[in-house]
Amino acid sequence: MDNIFGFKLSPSSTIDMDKVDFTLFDKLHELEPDAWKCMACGSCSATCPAGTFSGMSLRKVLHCLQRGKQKEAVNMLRCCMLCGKCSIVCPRGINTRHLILSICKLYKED
Amino acid sequence: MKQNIVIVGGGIAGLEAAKRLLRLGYRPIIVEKQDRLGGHVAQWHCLFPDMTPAGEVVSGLIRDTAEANIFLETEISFMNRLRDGYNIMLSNGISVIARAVLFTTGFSLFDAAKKEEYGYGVYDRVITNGDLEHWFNTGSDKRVDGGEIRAMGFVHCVGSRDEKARNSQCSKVCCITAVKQAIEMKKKFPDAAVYCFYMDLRMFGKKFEDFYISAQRDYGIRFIRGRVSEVSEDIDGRVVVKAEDTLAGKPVKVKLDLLVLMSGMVCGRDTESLASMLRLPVDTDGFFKSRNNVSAVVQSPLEGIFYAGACTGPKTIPETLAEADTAALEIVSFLYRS
Amino acid sequence: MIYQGKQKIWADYQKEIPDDHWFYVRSCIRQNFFPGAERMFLEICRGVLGRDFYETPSHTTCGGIAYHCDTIPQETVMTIVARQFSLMTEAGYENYVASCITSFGNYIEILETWNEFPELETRIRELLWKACRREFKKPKYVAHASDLIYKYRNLIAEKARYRLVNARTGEPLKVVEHIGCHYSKMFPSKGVGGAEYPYVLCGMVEAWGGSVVDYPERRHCCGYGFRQYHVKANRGYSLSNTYKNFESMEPYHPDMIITNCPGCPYFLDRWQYVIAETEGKTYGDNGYGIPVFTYEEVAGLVLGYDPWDLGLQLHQVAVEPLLDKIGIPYRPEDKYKGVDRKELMKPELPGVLRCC
Amino acid sequence: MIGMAFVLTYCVFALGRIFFQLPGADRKRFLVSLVTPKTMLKNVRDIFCDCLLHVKIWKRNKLLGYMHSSIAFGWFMLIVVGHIEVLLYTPHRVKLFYYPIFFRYFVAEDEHTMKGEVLFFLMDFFLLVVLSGIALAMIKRLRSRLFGMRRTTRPSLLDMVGLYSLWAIFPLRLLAESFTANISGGSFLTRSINHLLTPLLGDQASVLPWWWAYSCALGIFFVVLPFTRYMHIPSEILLIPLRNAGIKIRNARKGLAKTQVYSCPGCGLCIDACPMSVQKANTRDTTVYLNRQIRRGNEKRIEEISDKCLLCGKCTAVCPVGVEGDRLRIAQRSVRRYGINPDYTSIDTSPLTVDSRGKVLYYAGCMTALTPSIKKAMESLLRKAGIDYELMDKDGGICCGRPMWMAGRIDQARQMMKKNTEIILSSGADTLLLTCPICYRIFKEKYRLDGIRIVHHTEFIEGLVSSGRLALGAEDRTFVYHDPCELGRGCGIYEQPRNVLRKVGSLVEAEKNRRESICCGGSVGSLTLGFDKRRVITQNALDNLTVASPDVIVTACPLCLDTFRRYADRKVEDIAETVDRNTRTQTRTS
Repeated sequence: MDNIFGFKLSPSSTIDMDKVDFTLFDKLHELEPDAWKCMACGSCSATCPAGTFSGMSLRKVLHCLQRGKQKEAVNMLRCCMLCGKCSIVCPRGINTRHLILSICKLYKED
Repeated sequence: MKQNIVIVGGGIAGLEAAKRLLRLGYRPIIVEKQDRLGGHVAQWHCLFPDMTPAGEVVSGLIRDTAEANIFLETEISFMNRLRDGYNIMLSNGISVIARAVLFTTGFSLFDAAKKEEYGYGVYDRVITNGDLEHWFNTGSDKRVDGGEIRAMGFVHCVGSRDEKARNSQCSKVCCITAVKQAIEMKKKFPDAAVYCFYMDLRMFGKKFEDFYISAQRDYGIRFIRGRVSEVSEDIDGRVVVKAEDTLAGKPVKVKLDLLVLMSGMVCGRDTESLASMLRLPVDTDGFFKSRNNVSAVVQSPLEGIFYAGACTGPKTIPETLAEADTAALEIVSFLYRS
Repeated sequence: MIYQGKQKIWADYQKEIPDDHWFYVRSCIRQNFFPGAERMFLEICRGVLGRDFYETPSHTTCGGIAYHCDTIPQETVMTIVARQFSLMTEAGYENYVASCITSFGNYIEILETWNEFPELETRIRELLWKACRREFKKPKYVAHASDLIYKYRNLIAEKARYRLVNARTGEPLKVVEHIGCHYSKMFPSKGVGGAEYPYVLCGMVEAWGGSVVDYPERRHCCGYGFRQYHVKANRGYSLSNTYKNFESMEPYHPDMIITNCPGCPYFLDRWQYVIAETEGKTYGDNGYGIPVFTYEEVAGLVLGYDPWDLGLQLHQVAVEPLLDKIGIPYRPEDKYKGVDRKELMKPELPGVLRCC
Repeated sequence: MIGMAFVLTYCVFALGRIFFQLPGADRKRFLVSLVTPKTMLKNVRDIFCDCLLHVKIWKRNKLLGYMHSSIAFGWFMLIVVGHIEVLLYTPHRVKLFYYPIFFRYFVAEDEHTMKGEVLFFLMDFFLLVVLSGIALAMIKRLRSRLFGMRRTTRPSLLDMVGLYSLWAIFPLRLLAESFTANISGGSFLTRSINHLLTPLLGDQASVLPWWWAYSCALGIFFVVLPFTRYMHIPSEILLIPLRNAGIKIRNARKGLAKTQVYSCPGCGLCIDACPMSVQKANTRDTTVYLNRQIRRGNEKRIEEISDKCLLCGKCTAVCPVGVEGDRLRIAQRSVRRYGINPDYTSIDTSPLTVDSRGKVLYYAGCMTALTPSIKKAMESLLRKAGIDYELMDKDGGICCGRPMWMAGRIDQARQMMKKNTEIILSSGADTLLLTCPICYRIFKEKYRLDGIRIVHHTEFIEGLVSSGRLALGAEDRTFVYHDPCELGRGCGIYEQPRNVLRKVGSLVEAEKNRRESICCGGSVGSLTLGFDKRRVITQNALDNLTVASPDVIVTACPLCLDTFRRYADRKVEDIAETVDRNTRTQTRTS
């Protein structure tokens, strides 16, 4: 600890929706209108083969993007194999592969 | 035909039953405590799932029941059971002997002020679903008109599924109402961010799910799974809403220009006093207890006393109307039998 | 904010507070941090208002801190409380007033538990008897000391020499009232005004001329959180919660904070120093902090007691800017003098937070 | 003359560019192939058959074939015979390339003086042939259905100019030659028209304008040629040797891709072939339009068209010039830049490796995980045949990489392939069995698993049946077999499943089958087609399959199965299920 007290402010875990920048997500919504359609059933995550090797979950990726947690989303997507199982199991018929590719196109790793 | 039928409550259930009875050749007496007919529905704006104007439904029913005996601003003062009927004393001094009585006393909207943490009646920009319907109808409410609306939210399950609020039942229609109102608001304020804070979304009815999908896909309504835990007001008078985003497992907060509380359906205020006049049983949720919750919903345990609509629990409008029709037929067959 | 709405809620949460004859129990920690507070309470109740407040040196901790730190089981804390009640019974009192919020919450929780589970009460009576051959009657009324000052607020206002008003502008001071968590969050009906908008301190502030600031995080814990502070590894979390409070109240520029709990004034006061040193941020004007008071200290100030007699020199955040605002005279050179003008020695001044 | 000069320099220049755009290895390969006698022969034969005679179109549609070959071959012969004439009569002029074209104008001799009745006859004959082709082309433009085409390409403005000038060339030549027939000779056609016209229009005065008109039409045609679909005429001549050299598309816009794009004659055969065309809105996303947009450089449309495609490969199968619509699109997708680039290097393959020495390693694949009936039936068959096998992806494995490849993310696909290769090679298996054609195709085409037999279950089952390891019973049902795109057009497996099904029941065929099979609509090839937009495609494919009223639709792809099952009005199953149901458990004698 770099101060005389031996402790300091801990970061807040609260998601502050007012600070979430939706510019990119709005663009994503233009590219793939299904971006807002997820009802968080988790089918995609349950069937995801990449999920076995990593924390990949499309449900969480979408959720993170909607909450401004791009870094987490990007890290998860780095494991996606684009196999398309999620698009088969999605009860809402979301075009998941296009959604994923569109995210990969719009968002950046860093 | 000297067989009087008294309908207690002139909301849509009472009117629908009266309409059916009139068509079957009876002339029922409608007792309504307010100075107008139509109950709650008369104050709503549009009805899901097809955005039917509520006024049309009510005025149609009023037109169809013009032949009935209607007492407005009248309450039941006293009621007792006779050998083959009921003696009813009305607050206007008239006394009626009825062979059959139909309770269509409906529900009350939960008093949102009871959920103190949401600040209804305390914060300038917190309203209820009822207030919003009123605003849709009249266009005037200073809490809504007070300023630019950049972000707004809906809190589902206010006073419903809430043992602390003494209502453990699901009020059934609020989910779809919130989605409906969210879409209407998004249409009025296309640039506003609209949030729905929900615990579960219970889209059980015809086309309800389509509504929900459309709200997400076409209107970009932001659904956050988590019950709002507290609401405060910031220095600009905007409301600060805190909830847990249970899908993220993290607290979430957002500042809103308008917060709509989805007050649930709770038992009518008069249920207990009416029930006590005839020692009718009241269910654990405070609504009238039907003879059987599956096969005899419109019957009470007492011969000649019938129920229809939301007096036995939260109902949608089509369910209420269907029950009213059933009750009318049950009454007629009861009169034939005896 | 619709004031009438709040009044409606306050009206729903009024509790009966007997006017006189109280058995008084102290807080474990307050005398160390704010030594003038409890003395002032007895001074006002007994000396100024002539009420009967009894206190016995045999009373102990209520066990609340240990209980909330998960270091003793419920039976133990209940037996300790039973012994306290037996002291009250022996002294012939029925009204029990606690100086500490956690104690107050503890007593209420235990009495409510006994109501729900009478067999537990029987067992505790047995345990108490086995341990020290004592018996007790449950108090008729349990109050927190701030309930009594709230009850006497108008009497105090009548005798007040100063009001919570900016002497220069005539504007009421902007006061943040911070209620201890254990006051009414567990049992809203046991606190004046309930849990959402407790009225106990609001009532005092209003009666003494100030105006209350309703900032968004007003319900938030001061940051003490028992284990959060006591375990050093968690201390950053304790600090973060205090920080959250200050960040939320900052836009309102409050003149002072009034509290009714032993922990709150301590943490709201001392953590301002830590925040200033670690984050470089201060919340008052010109590098000062926002002065934090106990309600007894505020009562003492408006009644015209000398600030240094109230022990205000032991506050980390300097109180002088507030004294100047109200127009209370004080001798700067006497700040660090104790009873009988005994020199207390001047503390080292912090680097960021301005203290004099 | 100007036109011809322009076109020739343009072609030489373009040829050079394309040639130098090829990667070094490919360039070498191309040159070697040009001088290899075998490919040289093949090149000449292909150019003659495809460019002049249009054999492929003949096979599809006789009328269309005649139309194309009459124009192309007829014109070619006009040029050849014209040159012979020049060689015979004015050999000193042979170096002037325009001389033969306007031979009749320059040389004022007739058939008698030149004793070349035969040649004159040939010239008139081929002109007639060309004219008949042109007439058919005109009819086709008006009523394409007569030629078996439901839809035809909508031409661009320059295409129209090219088209009309091409149409004009030959009637004008006819007229021009007719006018001079009495001077410079002619045969049955030109002479008789000359007799007809002379009384009407006088003589010498009107000769020159017609020759001018003819030469103008010719000039215009050649000048606009590089900018119209007629560029396919010279391009195809280049495309054929390139293809025969075995060169593949390596760059989205250069080299082979460019040659293919320019070789597209815009005939529109791919429009009717495309499964997406059941929806009118999609017809403009077919390969012919992709080629046009690539030529125009319209990036937005290129992306849209490339991403929408199901990659079923049918346009490639029907294309008369050999444009590979599917590969061309993958190439377009591959140039896309992404902000997020998946990386699988951290996946540890050792827990996924099963010791399968001497056994069959069965890789069910991602899709089969969602159609457990296939996996169950296949395992049952393996047990019944007494084959030792191991499951490679029992608890989920690494994707084969084909879906990623189809999305154009080649590097990512290669990473997955590397991981799977590690797993397979270190398992020690001698056979890799696949029940998914998507996996099968990439394993077959791109993986390097030397010494391991890669086999799709249709082939494998056929092998088991013909070797007697599986004893089949039969049932009283009619089957129709759906050729999955990746298995049929992708890997050329058509007959193996049919051979097996014939043993199990009676087999009927879909209206369009084998190479012409229609995609089920579920393909992972399309990136942008949403779930709701695919339904009509599936329905259309089902309609095609059920023309002969089969009881059961049999397929050999988990994705086709899943897609068809959703909307089919009858039983849909995988061939493994069909066979398993009709296979007796073999009691093994030890």
